[in-house]
Amino acid sequence: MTQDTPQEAVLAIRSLSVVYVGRRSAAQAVTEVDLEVQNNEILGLVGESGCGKTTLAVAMLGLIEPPGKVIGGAVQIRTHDHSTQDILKVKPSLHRQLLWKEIAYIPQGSMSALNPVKRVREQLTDTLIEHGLKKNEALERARWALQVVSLDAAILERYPHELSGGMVQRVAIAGAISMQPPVLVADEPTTALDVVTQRSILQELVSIREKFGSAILLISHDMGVMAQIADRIAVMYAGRIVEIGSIHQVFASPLHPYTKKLINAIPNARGRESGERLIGLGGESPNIWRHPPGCRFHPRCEFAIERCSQQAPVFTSPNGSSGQRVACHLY
Amino acid sequence: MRNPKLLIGGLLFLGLLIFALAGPTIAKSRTKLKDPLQISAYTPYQAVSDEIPIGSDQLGRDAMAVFLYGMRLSLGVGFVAGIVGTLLGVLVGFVAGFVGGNTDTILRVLTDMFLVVPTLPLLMVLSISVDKWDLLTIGLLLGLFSWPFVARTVRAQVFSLSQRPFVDLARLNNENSLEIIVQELIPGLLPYIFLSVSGAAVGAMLAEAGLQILGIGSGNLATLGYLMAKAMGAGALGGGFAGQVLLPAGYLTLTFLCLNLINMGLDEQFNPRLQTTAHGE
Amino acid sequence: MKNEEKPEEKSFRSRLQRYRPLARYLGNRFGVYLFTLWASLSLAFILFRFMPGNPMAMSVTQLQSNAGLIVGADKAAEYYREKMGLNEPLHIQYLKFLKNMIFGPFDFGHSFVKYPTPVNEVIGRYLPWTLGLFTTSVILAWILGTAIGALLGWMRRSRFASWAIVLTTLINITPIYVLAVFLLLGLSYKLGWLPSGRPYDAQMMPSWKWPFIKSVLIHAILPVGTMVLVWSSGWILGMRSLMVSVLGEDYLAYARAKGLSPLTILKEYAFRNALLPQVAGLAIVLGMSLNGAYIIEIIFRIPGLGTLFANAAALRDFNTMMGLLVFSAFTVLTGSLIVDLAMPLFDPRIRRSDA
Amino acid sequence: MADLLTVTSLGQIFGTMTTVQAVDDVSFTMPKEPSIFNLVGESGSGKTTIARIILGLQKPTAGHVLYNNTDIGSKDKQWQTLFHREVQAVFQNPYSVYNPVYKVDRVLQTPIRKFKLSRSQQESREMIESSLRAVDLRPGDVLGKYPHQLSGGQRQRVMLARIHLIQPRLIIADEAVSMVDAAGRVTFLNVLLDFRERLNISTLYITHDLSTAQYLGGNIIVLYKGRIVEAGLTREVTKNPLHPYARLLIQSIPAPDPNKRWAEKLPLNMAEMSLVQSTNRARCLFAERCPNVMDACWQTRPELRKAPTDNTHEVACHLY
Repeated sequence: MTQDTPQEAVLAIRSLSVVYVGRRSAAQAVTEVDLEVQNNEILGLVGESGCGKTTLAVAMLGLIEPPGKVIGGAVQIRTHDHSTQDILKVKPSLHRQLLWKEIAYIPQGSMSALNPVKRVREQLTDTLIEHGLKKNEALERARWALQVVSLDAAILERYPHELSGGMVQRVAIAGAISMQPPVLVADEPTTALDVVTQRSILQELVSIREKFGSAILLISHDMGVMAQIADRIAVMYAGRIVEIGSIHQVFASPLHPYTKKLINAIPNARGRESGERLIGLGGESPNIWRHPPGCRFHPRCEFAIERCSQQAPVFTSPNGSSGQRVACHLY
Repeated sequence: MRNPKLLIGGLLFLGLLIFALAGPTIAKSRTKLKDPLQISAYTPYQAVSDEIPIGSDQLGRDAMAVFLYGMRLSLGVGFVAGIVGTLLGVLVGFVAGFVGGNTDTILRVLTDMFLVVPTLPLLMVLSISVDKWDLLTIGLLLGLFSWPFVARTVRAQVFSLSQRPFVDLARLNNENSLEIIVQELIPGLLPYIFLSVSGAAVGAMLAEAGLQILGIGSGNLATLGYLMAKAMGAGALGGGFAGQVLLPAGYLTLTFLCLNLINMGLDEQFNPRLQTTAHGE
Repeated sequence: MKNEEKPEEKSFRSRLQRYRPLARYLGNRFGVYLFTLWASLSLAFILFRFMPGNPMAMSVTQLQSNAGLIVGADKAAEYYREKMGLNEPLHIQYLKFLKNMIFGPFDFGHSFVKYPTPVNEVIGRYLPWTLGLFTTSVILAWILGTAIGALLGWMRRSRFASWAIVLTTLINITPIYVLAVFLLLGLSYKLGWLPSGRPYDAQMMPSWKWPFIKSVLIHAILPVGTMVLVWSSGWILGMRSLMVSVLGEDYLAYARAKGLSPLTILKEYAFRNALLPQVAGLAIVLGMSLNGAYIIEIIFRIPGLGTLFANAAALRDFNTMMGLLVFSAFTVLTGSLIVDLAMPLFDPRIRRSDA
Repeated sequence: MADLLTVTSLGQIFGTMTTVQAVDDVSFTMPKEPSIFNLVGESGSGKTTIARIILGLQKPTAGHVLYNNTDIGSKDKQWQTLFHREVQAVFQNPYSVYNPVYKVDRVLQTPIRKFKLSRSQQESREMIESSLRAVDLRPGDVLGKYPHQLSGGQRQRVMLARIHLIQPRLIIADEAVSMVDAAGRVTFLNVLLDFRERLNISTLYITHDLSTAQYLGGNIIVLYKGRIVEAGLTREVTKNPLHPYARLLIQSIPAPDPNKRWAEKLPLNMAEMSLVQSTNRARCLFAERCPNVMDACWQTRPELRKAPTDNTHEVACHLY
């Protein structure tokens, strides 16, 4: 499902940087991130916790709040009416309209994402009404959306605490697709769920993509999840994207040493049966308040050369292949 | 002690405490009389003059001297009540939170009961039956009514602390219940225990002054509340000796302010929720 | 599925099942209420029988001296003892007391000072003042405090809000009588804007005519204002910190991501959720508020229950004191019961659950 | 009998008015030889409760646990000390397992003191440092720090250093890596494998993550709603799962290979439980989600018995 013909991106993040302003210094949570998501594509964003992927998700929705601050960049989306809007620049009322209608967010599959004192119906229709639907239209739309994600309409009258984790996540997905937005952003949508429910939710996302041709940005720390449903994958380390490519390319021939380690560190039966040990990542996880100079991965990299500690690498396509790009001095 | 609230509150409170302790000495140095609290040294409710800057009280004493002596008494009532209330409250809260089960249910209903029922009428009934209106008795009496708040916070804290995995880890280290209480739970509770002492003390000082205003109390224990209440009763506000109300009121309010500042500071210092971690994103 | 217990069974019984948590909550709450009420009654009984100084004996003496009896004093004492049932064994006295409480209802006998007026009648005369001022103040303070606290929480990052919080904290820690004195001194004595020191104009006779009502209202501004100021500051601080913690919840971040307007988020997502503990808190604070109201009555010379209690205490009118004690406990307990019973209206998690 | 740990008919019911059966008739044994047992199940399957019971942190409502043929509820003080010395744990949450008021050092010093592991200050200091190095930590990085100054992975490894210090015979690792990053997981699992190979320490590894269990190998026990549904050698069970639930579980592991994607969409009834929970436990609890459900499944509870395929493998299902 890789697209060889270049298309116009529905979502384009351009050189986005976010900092957290502390009392004495600023923490670079996201640094000059460029990402494009195409129509009908699932782009996976993978990285350890603390690498800035959640900050990136919040920033691309234009919802960074103090002490966080966007210090540069743009988030352009192509809307239903084929105009292009920069989420970070539009005025607040338009911004609210763009959210959910053009770019919808799917939170973690936990109870805490839904308001505990409101029925599912209220939580779906209030948003639809504020996006221009009449009351009865909104209710109809909510019913339809629940049906799309295979939920009974009786769920409408339930409170979140009466639902299972998988159902809550389906409700969130139903909400996200109710206005058929071109872009969905799913932030760790299955972390809180058991594997069986995780599978059914991920497959739901795939069928949504098939039904509506939506672009989905899937954020997860789990390489297995990525391998199962992503078309392309972007690897993030310490606030920067270090590698991006189609899922097949990246799994078959990872370029960045960090990506290689991530893939090699996935526990499975294969390595063990032949008596081999997998190798974990040595060193300490990155601290956004004190990034090392040059390539941020160099203190943990076994291939580090002198240049790595002096100069931040830029993106190259070493194989000359379409799509796979890496930010590493080795190439 | 990098917390400014804790520092300012603590220093200011220290100042107030020293002032209160030095009160009698100051009073003696101000007056030519052998006993600065001599009755009928002046006519009752004599207006303000150079000699008596806030007038005289209903017994003809120098009201300033009564104030200078009274600070110590008011703080003393608060201190006794604070200690008594905290001891009781910590005991009840600890047993309820640590033992759990039915003991917890019973103690919780009891605590809630004392928390909800208005205490002032009860205190009034009890205090009129007190023969000897002295610091210890009143402090004890007021302390008996300030434990429910302490018990409630301590119970909640102990309950939440004893559910934490570090208590499980202590059990795996073969520590017994006593060691767990002393080493694992009490250190985390200390700020709350101090919070309770000062909370109960403030409550008791408030209630004592309230009782005086309601006309219950005696000149035996000339606390700030007593001075205020008698002056107010005599029409101090319209009668030109408002200082007899304002000075004690100011001192009490300032004390409460300090204790509150200390409490807020402690909360900020020790509440892990408000702390930032090294890897905070 | 062919088994008998199909999951989505919609029978009456299963629907009833879903409301079991609610029934259990209400039942529990009411049970605790009855128990607390019984405990307060018993406490009052024990207090007045075993208090040091033997209050009942003292009251008999009190009645004797009221009647001005010297000749035949023994007989009079015996008469009163008999009449008050003090000659009977203690457990019979207790049962009779409970009977009087339940079937009287709340029959405390006669006031010693205003003998033979029944205590209930005396209380009835003073009650409207307390009820009027206290209830108004509690409700006003709660509404104002909750609303202002919610706004200050919402604007948590503004400079104005942080100054407002400092000011509120200052008011909150000031004892209610100190504030009352300051307001009295400033607004009444120094500036002469508001009347004080009495519940209504001295020349007037109580009636239901407008001039009198107006006079009462004007005189009520200071005491009510004081109570509202102090009590609302507590609610402001509580509501603000509740709002701040709710604003950090996941469902709030999600509400923003849905593109909801700030007003909807404030009303439907933040305020509604922060309100729950605030409602629950009302039940607890009622008792403390009554304490404050008693003191305010004395300072502003309002003929309410606080004044009656102070007078009764000064004259050792034990029957009246007992009546007042039970009555204030009953009022506050019932008030907090009502608040607690209203909780399920705000919180669906108490209402029902399938867990 | 030469067993290290014997768990017999363990049961745990929670609640008084509405009851939940968290653990239902669970039995298994771990041998004296150093081994790894994986206890696998989704949340609510009772696995954490079993861990707490074995550690003596909770009293079961039915059944008992023998360690070296002695009931772990034994009142003998000396035996209890020995038991705690030999059975240790690593918990799920690397944050709240530390008392925030103390420095990290205390977690390592207390067991030395309580179990009298050293004779001098100097010796205990050396022990602590060598244990930290054994789990790939530099002593200077962690000693003298407060827990909130360390990362989650570091904190979890300090817990392993504690195990290395005590050198017990059995570790109960309850969801020990679920809050650790993917990259840190392997490091952690490798330490467990090292412990078994070099120090002869057995591990009862409790997890919802089958892929980590696969990596550790050894034996596996699959739990569903408090009951054992399948047990056997990890290799055997994951390759050839018999119980429909175990099969579903293994098929749902997201394989980290884009060429091995899930073929068909999961039927909805297999994915989620219905709104109303059944209270009838005299049947197969997986029935409503099972693709192979039969009449018998609704009527009788399947017992755990030897699988027809090979005699190390057990399954509780009416199909066999």
